[in-house]
Amino acid sequence: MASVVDATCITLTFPAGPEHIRLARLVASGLVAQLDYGLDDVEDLRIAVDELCALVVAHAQNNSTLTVSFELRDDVITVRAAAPSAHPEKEIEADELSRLILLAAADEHLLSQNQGDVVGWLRKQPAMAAE
Amino acid sequence: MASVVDATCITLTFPAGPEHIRLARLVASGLVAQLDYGLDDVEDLRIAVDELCALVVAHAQNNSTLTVSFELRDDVITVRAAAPSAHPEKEIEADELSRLILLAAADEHLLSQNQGDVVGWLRKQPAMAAE
Amino acid sequence: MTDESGAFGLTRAVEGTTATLSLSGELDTSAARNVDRAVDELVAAGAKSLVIDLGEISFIDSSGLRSLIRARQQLGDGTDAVHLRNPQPGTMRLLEITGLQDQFRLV
Amino acid sequence: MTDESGAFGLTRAVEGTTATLSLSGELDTSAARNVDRAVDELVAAGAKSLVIDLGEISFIDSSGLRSLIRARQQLGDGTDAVHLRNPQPGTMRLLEITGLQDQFRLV
Ligand SMILES: Nc1ncnc2c1ncn2[C@@H]1O[C@H](COP(=O)(O)OP(=O)(O)O)[C@@H](O)[C@H]1O
Ligand SMILES: Nc1ncnc2c1ncn2[C@@H]1O[C@H](COP(=O)(O)OP(=O)(O)O)[C@@H](O)[C@H]1O
Repeated sequence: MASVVDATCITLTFPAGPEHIRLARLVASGLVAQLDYGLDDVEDLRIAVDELCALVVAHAQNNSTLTVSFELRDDVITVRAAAPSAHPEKEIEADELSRLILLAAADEHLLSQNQGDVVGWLRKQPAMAAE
Repeated sequence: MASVVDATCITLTFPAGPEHIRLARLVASGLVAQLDYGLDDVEDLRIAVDELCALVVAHAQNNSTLTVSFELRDDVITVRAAAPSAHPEKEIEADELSRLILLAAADEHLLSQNQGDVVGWLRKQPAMAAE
Repeated sequence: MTDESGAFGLTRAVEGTTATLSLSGELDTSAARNVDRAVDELVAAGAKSLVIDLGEISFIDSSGLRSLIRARQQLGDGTDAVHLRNPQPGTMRLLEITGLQDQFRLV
Repeated sequence: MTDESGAFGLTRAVEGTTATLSLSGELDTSAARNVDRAVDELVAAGAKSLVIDLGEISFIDSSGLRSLIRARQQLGDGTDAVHLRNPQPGTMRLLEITGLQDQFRLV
């Protein structure tokens, strides 16, 4: 599994509300379960995906749909979460707690408005990839 | 949760190969984890979703994408799995083992070709809904 | 299945003006609402201090942390108003990452 | 995580012409290929009878059952060629649903 070259893309969509964010955590951990991710890396990915989805959901229109796309290339995972924005004109940023958690749990993350959607993005690589 | 009236729709897409079918099982069990599903119902749903996806994957084009849609209305779950068909003209049916398992684990199931896609569908209701 | 689903659970106990809230499973945005509601009810019923037992929490995110902060505020924001009991390594890590570990009394 | 991921595992042991294949985790289409390959290698190495230990299997589907049937065929299809050890309730249920429980010796 460590030598996969093409990206594997998995997409999950669900109503943009807090009740289903655990599905995104489940898919995230299921996705890396057979890779070189240690327990700590899996937990970091779960929390990062959770924060990303929660941020997007917080700025999403009522009754809209959240789309979470996972892309896996070798053991690097990128996650994009997007939903129609409740206020497309407003600048948005992660609050302090979410920002600190994403900084610690992901290698890179972004949050922005894009063509009417609120979009979150992150990249995560296992800490002990060479193991 | 037992009185949800509108349907909740969750969609999962992944490369149409055997390696990722466990993600569909994960989402299936995650989805009903907070409903009136007993352990046996959850296991039946997992095996039914697994067989459905495996059947569709077996008839899907190489390098195509499988789309698994879960619809939850009260505690009835319907699952539709579809992918571009490798042989759209051919009649397909589940082999005997899969058929027997789907008969036992789901309340109803269908497998067919539809506009170039191979499509599987099932409906499942918890055995002890009134519990 | 219990481990896999990580379903959130909450139980309360009251002794005089001290209430104990025992949480289990995954404390995410969805579950945090239940914590907020329970805290409000305990305060309305006269609780002056609160012990939140985190020993069975398998996951907590920023929403969960916000509920802990909110609980302290509802109880008057005193340093002794809220005690966190038995936080597990993952919870401790999140408290450290966010600089909150000094703002709560850990028991 | 081990329980949640249900990753498939396979170990072999050989004693004379009897081989034991111990399986764990989720035996689905993806994992069944590994079983088929292991059976072929054991047969090529001279195994005449096979014990398949299912005690740690947490999930099996029709692909897993097909691998069991295929193993018996590879070993000459004798009723004594393949023994299934310690099938759990879920596995037993699937053997019953499919009418296969009489086609294997359970030990
Ligand atoms: N966000 C979290 N909330 C609650 N528990 C967690 C969280 N992340 C990890 N854990 C749990 O805490 C334990 C240690 O995880 P972790 O924080 O990654 O360790 P470390 O502090 O060594 O990096 C694990 O058993 C894990 O299940
Ligand atoms: N397809 C399966 N493969 C392997 N184990 C299973 C499967 N389905 C259920 N199990 C396990 O077997 C046990 C009994 O499940 P089940 O077959 O639903 O019981 P029952 O025979 O009482 O209906 C459970 O612990 C479950 O985890």
